[in-house]
Formats: sequence, C-alpha cells, structure tokens
Amino acid sequence: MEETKWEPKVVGFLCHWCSYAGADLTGSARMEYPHNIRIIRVPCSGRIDPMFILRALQNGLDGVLVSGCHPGDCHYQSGNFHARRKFAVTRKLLEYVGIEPERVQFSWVAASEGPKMAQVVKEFVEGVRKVGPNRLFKDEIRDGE
Amino acid sequence: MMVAVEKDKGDSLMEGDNVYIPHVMKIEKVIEETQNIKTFHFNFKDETQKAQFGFKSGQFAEYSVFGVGEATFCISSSPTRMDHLEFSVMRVGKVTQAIHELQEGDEIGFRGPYGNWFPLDSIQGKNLVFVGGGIGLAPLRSLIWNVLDNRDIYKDIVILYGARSPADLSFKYDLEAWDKDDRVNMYTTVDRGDESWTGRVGLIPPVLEEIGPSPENTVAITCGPPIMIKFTLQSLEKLGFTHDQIITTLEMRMKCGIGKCGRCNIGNIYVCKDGPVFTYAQIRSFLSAEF
Amino acid sequence: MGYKRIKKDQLNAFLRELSKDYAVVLPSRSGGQVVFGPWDGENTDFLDWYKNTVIPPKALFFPPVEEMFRFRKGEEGYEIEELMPDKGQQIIFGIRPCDARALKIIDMLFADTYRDPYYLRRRENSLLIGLGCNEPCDTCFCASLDISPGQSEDVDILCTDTGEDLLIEAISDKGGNLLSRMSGLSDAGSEEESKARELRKSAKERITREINLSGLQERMRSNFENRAYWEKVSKKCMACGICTYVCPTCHCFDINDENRKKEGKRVRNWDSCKFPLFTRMPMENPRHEKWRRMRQRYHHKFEYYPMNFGAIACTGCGRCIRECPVNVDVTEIIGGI
Amino acid sequence: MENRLKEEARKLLKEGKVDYIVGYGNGTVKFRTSPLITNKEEDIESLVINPFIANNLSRYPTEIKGKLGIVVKGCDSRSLVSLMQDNKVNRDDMVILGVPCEGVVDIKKLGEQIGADIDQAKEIDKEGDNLIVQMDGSKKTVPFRDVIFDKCFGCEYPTPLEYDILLGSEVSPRIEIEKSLKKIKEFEDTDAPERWRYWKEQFSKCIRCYACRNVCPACFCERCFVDVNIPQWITTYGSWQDNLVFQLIRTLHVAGRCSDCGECERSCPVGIPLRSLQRKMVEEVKGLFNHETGVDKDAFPVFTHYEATDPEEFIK
Repeated sequence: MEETKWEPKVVGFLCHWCSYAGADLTGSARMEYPHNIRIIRVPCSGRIDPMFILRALQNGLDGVLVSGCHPGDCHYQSGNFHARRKFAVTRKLLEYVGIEPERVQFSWVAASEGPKMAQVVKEFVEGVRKVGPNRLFKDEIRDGE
Repeated sequence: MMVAVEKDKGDSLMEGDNVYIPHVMKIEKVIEETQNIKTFHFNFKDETQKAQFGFKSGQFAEYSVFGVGEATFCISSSPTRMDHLEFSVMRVGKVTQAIHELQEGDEIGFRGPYGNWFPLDSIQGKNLVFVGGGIGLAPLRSLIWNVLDNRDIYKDIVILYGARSPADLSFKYDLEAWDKDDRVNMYTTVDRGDESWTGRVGLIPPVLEEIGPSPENTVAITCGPPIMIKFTLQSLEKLGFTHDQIITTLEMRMKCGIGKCGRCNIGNIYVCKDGPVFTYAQIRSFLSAEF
Repeated sequence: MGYKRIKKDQLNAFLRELSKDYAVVLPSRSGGQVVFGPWDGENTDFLDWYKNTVIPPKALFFPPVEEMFRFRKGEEGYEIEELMPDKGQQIIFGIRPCDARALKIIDMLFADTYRDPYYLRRRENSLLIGLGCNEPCDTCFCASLDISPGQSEDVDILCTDTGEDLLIEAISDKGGNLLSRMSGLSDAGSEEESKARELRKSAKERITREINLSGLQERMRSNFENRAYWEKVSKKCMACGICTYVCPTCHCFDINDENRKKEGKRVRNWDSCKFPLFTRMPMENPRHEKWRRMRQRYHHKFEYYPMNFGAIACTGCGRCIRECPVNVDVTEIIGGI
Repeated sequence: MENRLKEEARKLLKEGKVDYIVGYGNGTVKFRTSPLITNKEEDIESLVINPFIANNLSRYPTEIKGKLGIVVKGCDSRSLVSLMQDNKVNRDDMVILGVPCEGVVDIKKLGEQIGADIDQAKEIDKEGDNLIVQMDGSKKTVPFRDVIFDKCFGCEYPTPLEYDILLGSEVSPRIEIEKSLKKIKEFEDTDAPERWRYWKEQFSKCIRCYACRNVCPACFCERCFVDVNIPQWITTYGSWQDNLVFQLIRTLHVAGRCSDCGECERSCPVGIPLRSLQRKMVEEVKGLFNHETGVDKDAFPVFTHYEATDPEEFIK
C-alpha cells in the first residue's frame, strides 16, 4: 500500500551563481522536472558541509543533490575545486558505511544549462526511486518498522 | 548580628511527584526591558495547581521551552502578589534565545520552586540596603516588593540600582514606583549617560559609598554581575558592614536544580540546593579564591 | 540462615527458576564487549571468563540516556506523558562487591532531599546477587576502601565460586526470602564454608594496589590551592570522559530536549566534569582549564562527597586506571597529595 | 635506544634547549606505558622505549606551551608534520627525538595469544622476532608479529620522517599492507545494508566519552562541532544515529590529517573499530589526491589545496 504511494523527497543544495540560476532558467523556460526536489540556495558549492548531507539523510530525506558551477567558473575562483575534493572523499566514506551511492549526487550545472538541470534532477530522482525510501536512520524499535 | 540563611529541604514537593516533570504554564504578558532582557508574566493553567503553589523570595525555578531545553532563573515577582508569576531573562544562549521568541499565549514548562530564600524573618526590624546591578535586580525586586507589602515591620530602606547605560536599565516601572514612594530612598545610577539622561552617572560601588548607609542594625542585600558584586562587597566592608550583614546570591550553571546533576557544585555546596542565597560570611567559608 | 550451595552446572536451572519471576541480567558478551545483558536462558559460561564489565552496573539504574517524559502539542496546549521504567522486577546476577557498594554510595545522592524517581524505581525493583572475586585484577584497590573483594554487605545474595560449587549466602531479608523459595539448593557443609573463607582471604591478599587515605580530608584541603601540583598531574590527561563514564559512582548528568515538529522528549544523559562545557556559562567558565576540572573531580569524590554523605565516592574498582588512554592513576594522584 | 634517549633528553634539559621532555614512562598498569612530561632532570631516568609505547604524543605540542623535546614513532612523526602543515605547531619549538619502530604490542592481542589475562604475566621481553612472556611457573613464546597492532602492518614509514635526533638505526617497513587492509577489503565486499547494520550496531555502544576525539592529534579545533549548540548539529546525548554522524564527520575532518596511528580505536572504551573508518580514508585520500599524511613537510594540507586535474568522474 504505502510503497505505491511513496514518492522520493530529495533536497538540492544549489549554488547561487550557476546551478540555482540554471534551475531558474528551467522554470522560466517551462521545462518540466520532478517536483520531488526542494531547493536550498547556497552561495557556493564550497559552502556545503558534509554535515548538511548527513543531517538531511538523518532527518529522513531520500536523497541529496549538490550542484555548483563547472570547474573554472566559480564566482569565488576556487570554491567548487575545494568542494570537489571534499565530495570525492565524502561519497567514498558514505558508501563505505553502507549509504547507497544513489542517494547523494553531485553535479556541475551552469546558469545557461536549464535543460541539463532538468535532466540531472530527473535522473537523480529516478535513481533515488530505485533504491527506495530512506530508512537508514530509522530506529526499528521506536518506529515499529 | 547574624542573619540565618536556610537550606532547601525539598518540602515544596508533594509525596509521589516526579520532580523532573514540569507544570505547563501560560505566558500572559511579555515586557521588553532592554534590548536583550525581557520579563514574562506567566500563570498556571490549572487553578488547583495555582492554589497549591507557594514560593519565597530568592527561590528559583527551571523554565523550559519544549523542544529546546531548560534553563534556570529566579522567580522575580513577589510571593505577596500571587495573581501571576514573573521571571526575567537575558538573551545569551540557545534556551534564552528561544524564551525571547515566546509571545503572549505561548506555553512554557516550569518546575520549582527550588533553592533557599532571603531570610525574611531575620531581617525584620532592620534597615535594609538593596544594591542591584543590571538583571541582578530580578531576585531583589521579589524581595523588595515583599518587604514593601509589609512595610511596617522593617526600618529604613535604601535601594541602589545601576546599569551600564540608561537603555540598559531594567524594570523601569519599578524604579519609577519606588522613586515616588516616600517609604524608600531610591537611587538610580548609570555607568555612562546619554543626551537625555539627567540622573546620576557613576559606578555602583562609589555611589554606594557616597550614599553611605550606616551598618548599624542594617542588612545589605546585593545581586548583580560578578565584577560589580566584587567591588560592592569591598565598598560595604569599607562602610563597616560585617560579612554576616551582607547577603548575596551565587550563580553557577545548573541543570537539574535539585542537587543531583553536579554542575553547580563548588566545594561541598550545591548552589541549587544549598543556595542560591548566601551570606558573605558563608561564601567566604566554602569558597576560596578559585574553584 | 546458613550457607546454601549449588553445583555450578546446576546454575542454569537456578537461573531458569529465577527467570519465572524476574528478568535476569548477567555478564554477557555483546559486540565484543563484556556487559550486563539479559540472560539468554542457556549460557552460564561467564563463570569461566567474567572479571568485570567496562561500563559499570550503575548504567542499569542510571542509564547513559534516559527518556524522562514525552511532550506533545495538542489542541489544549502541551501534554506531558511521564516515561517511567516499568515495574517489572529484575535480578542483577554477578555484580561485584565494589560495584554493589557503588550503588549504595550513589543511593545517598539520588534519595537526598528530592528523590530521583527513575533511579530509585529501578533500585526498588532490583535484587542484587553478587559474585565475590577470587582473582582481583592488577588495577583493583578496593581493599583500601574497606571493601573485601570476596565479600559484600551491599547485595541481597552473595555467591562464592568454590570451583565445583557456588556457595550462596543470603545477605538481606529480601535475599533470604528469595532463597527460601528456591528449589535445588542444598545446605553447605563446613568444608565448603571454610573453603569460601579461604578464597576470600586469598583474594583480599592478592590486592596489591593501594590508595593512601590517611588524613585525606586534611591533605586534600591543604592541597586545594596547590596549582603547581594539579597542573603537573593533569598534564598528560586528554580531558576525555572515560574515567567519569566508567566510574561506578560518577553520577553527573545533563538534561536535553529532542524535538520533532510538535512533539518531543526530554532526556537526561551522562555528562562529565572533565568536559570544558560542563560548567560553561555564556559569559564565563569557572573551570576552563584542564587542571581545575581534574581537581574538581577528585575533590568531589574524596572530599565533598564524604562531607555531604559520609562516604568516599570511590570503590577501588580500578576501571578509570585500566581504561584511561594515558594511564592517569587515581591512586598516584591521591597518594601524591 | 633507551639509554641514548636519556642521554639526549638530559642534555636538552640541561642546556636549556627545551622546557619539557615529552616521552614515555612506565605506566602503573602492567606492561603499559604512559606519557611522561617533565621539566625535571631527575625524571629522565624514568623514560622508557619498549614495544609498548602506544600513545601518540604529538597531541601534546598543541597544548603545552614552551619548547618541547618530543619522542615520536614513525606514525607520530607524521601527525606532527601534519600539524606543522596546518600551522598548529612550530617546528622551531620542538626537538624531535625519533624512535625507529618495529611495531607496538596490542595488549588485547597479546592476551588472546597467551590465552590468559595479561595481568597474570610477570615479565615480557622481546628477543629477536619473539616476545617471551613469563607467567606464574611457565614461559610462553609468542611471535612478535602476531601481537602487534593491525595498523603496524600497514606502516610504510616505521622510521620517523621528521626528526632532529634519530635514536636508533632505521627500520625497514613491513611489506604487509595487504594484511593491514584485509579487514577493510573484506568489509567492503559485504553488501551495503550489511555494512550499515554493522555500524549501527557499533555506534549503539558509543557512550560519547569523546576519547577518540581527544586523543587524536588531528582533532585540533578550538571548539568541536558537537560542542556548538547554535545551531546544534548533533545532540549531546548518544543515539546511534547521532553517534554515527558525529564519527563520520570527525572522520572527514581528519581525513588527510590522519596518520593511521590508531589511537582512536585503542582508546575507545567500548571497542568500536574506529580505525576501519580512518584507514579507509587514508587509502582514499592517497588514491584520489596522491596525498599521504605528514610525508612531505612542504605539501599543503590536502583540503586547503586542489588540482585542476582532480578526479571528478562521479560528478554529473
């Protein structure tokens, strides 16, 4: 019953200068992308602390998308380069402890790439749908699952 | 001359009660005292609970914003005025921030009263000198109103209150009332004035020395930030007050309020259970220069 | 009532009989750790390997995290639902004399002035069956604190492992009542009794570590302001909370709220005076430095607690010495004062 | 080695070249050593170097003011170099006394090997490749390699990389990296839900004593993120969820700074295999960015730096 009704709920941390503008463009160009995503605008992908990702998952979101400017396009010169290093190890660690890699996705989307944004979100949500609802942090005893 | 300060014997609690479960209370009024101090008038939701409740000036309670946490403040209203209860909070951290966001009609958790109280009996028939700084007036005003509501059994009353600037003066309505009341000698001072300030300018200790209350048959009760207390005690000593003629309150971080959680332990004293009201003589006996 | 005995291979049946009326908790292995856990209804092999647990049995009465009550915002405002431990009776089998004493010691605090309902409820609903130590550890110094590793007045029933048998002795009335109802026990002969006496004596003699407590109050008081001493002994301390969390008498806690939308829980959890945040207030922290916190801990145990309750808050179980990553040794520190 | 150390330490104190000597002394628990921090010449005689010197002393220079003469093993020296890269310690404030290390004895393993509580051993000596354990009335010989910490098998730099005085001759690394990584590889081969269950169970034991953080030289934050309450990222009490998130974030914070000294795991009173996480990160950081903690004094801390060519095949 519940399984058929379930829709993934994911969060997207998008950098203000590129990806957020890209998502904006998707909207203004009336391109469709899944409604499953809630977007949080951040100044730069470098702002994303792995803590944000873990806390989102801990709070029951099914997936986390982090998106910033293409390498070389960072408004702050190197924010996304630093982010790239951080994400590279973060995803390895999350995978190591058993968090499905489909739940956490990184992408570079420029302000002009409206269609790409729609595509990224669509693929991401589909990936999350495949791995199912996030029960990782649920306490079986407490939630009776 | 001795003023006796008692210990909390836990008799505010009824048999079988779970001491950690708070009453749910309703905020009736919020007063913005200064930019970071607010006073809250609050009341029981249940009339029976209200009728059973009693406290003494100087006692404190644990207040909670559900979902944020608990913090400790004194009950700043007077037990002679039980229409509602009051507490005042300076915004400094997580819980106090959440309390500051509360509005009329919101609910808080309240458990208490805890701790000991000002020795009302042994200060009868004496001259009283109240010295308060900043939010330190909160516990004093409970006692001051208590005393004023039984004015005849006390002798001369001096109130000295100070704050950093005119904008930092709390309880302005009380200050005004006491200023008008000929039964008290009221002095207000600020560290730094501003264009509109016509009152006294000066730190509390020198102003106190200038007022120069006589220690003869007098008890001084002081409360305020640690640095003010330190110098006020020196001034009182200069004026000839002995250590057991001075009453003050101690502040330590608390959590349980009932002498268990260990935070407010100094020497063999738990400030929550053995205090917070102490004579200066007592403090000297258990508190060395450091802890 | 005299001593009873039971063959060790009959312990299983004994425990099974107890399990009818009590939840039986005993030393077990879980996740690579020795802990007090629910009995699996089968194994009694702990008699072969059990020395003591890392986490002291205080955790059975004062758990690391305790949910005190639930709150929920309804139409009529907040509703509170008390979360008390259930009234089921439990037996703690295999508690060591030092740890049983520790419970007696913290009873004083939790029952003082304001009674702590959570701790006391569990205490009232529990029966302690102690197991004397025949082979104390290298870190034990209970003998200095007036505790005999093989004996205890602080349990309800005491067992002594004499090799083939468990010698069972009722200590409290509660323990006596229970034993009188039990089947499968036979009376112990004088031979077993003297064997048990011998074991207890030799256990006590094996304890070589000591803590010097003579004139302690005076020594501690006069050393309080000896900053150089406290700085020196705290230098290697890592300021973690191990010593306080593995201590059977440390009892400090914190209270916090957990919140989900309109409902949540108030929980209390162990806290440690070794952490700088313990006494931190927004404007100041009276114990910011590590040496002040270490001093506070030892003074609380060895000076303040005796002043308030007449008992030193240490039982010589040696856990803090054994578990400390840098081997801070309480016997050295108190001895050096 | 021990005599050389005493000689050098005494000289350093006497000549006023250091204010404190930070080394190892005998502990008060059988066969354990304990940090010995002293400014007194008479304490120098108590310094020891033996196969039980487990602590990573490089935690101390960030805490103790003054010039230090500090004893380091290979892994410890790399922690120290990493702290230099982060400007947490000043090279000029230290005289580094390097101990070429053949591995440190894991007391738990030793207990298992001799099939008895280590308390019962009377004396332990290292003879060649064996440990000779004197018991009550018996003697046991245990191969040294069977009782050293797992981390020691993966140690590529047993001889300190940074030192002023090397107290012995260089030790060649054990080429048993495979053995050191065996557990990690096996763990990785289990499926994801299995791995998650494993950590959930492990972190249910955590009592939040913060020993892992406090013994870690790479955990040098003035205020740890768990101690921040506005906003409160992690509750102060221990649900397994919060315990796990705490440790994962800590692991990421020390990634690239961790020298795999294993102190977190050794210190954990409830036996959580923390090194598994840390060692995994060591491998990843090396694989992804070709960075090894504390090997190159002039390298940048790995996360304050980047290369345009950093791997990004995982980014869409």
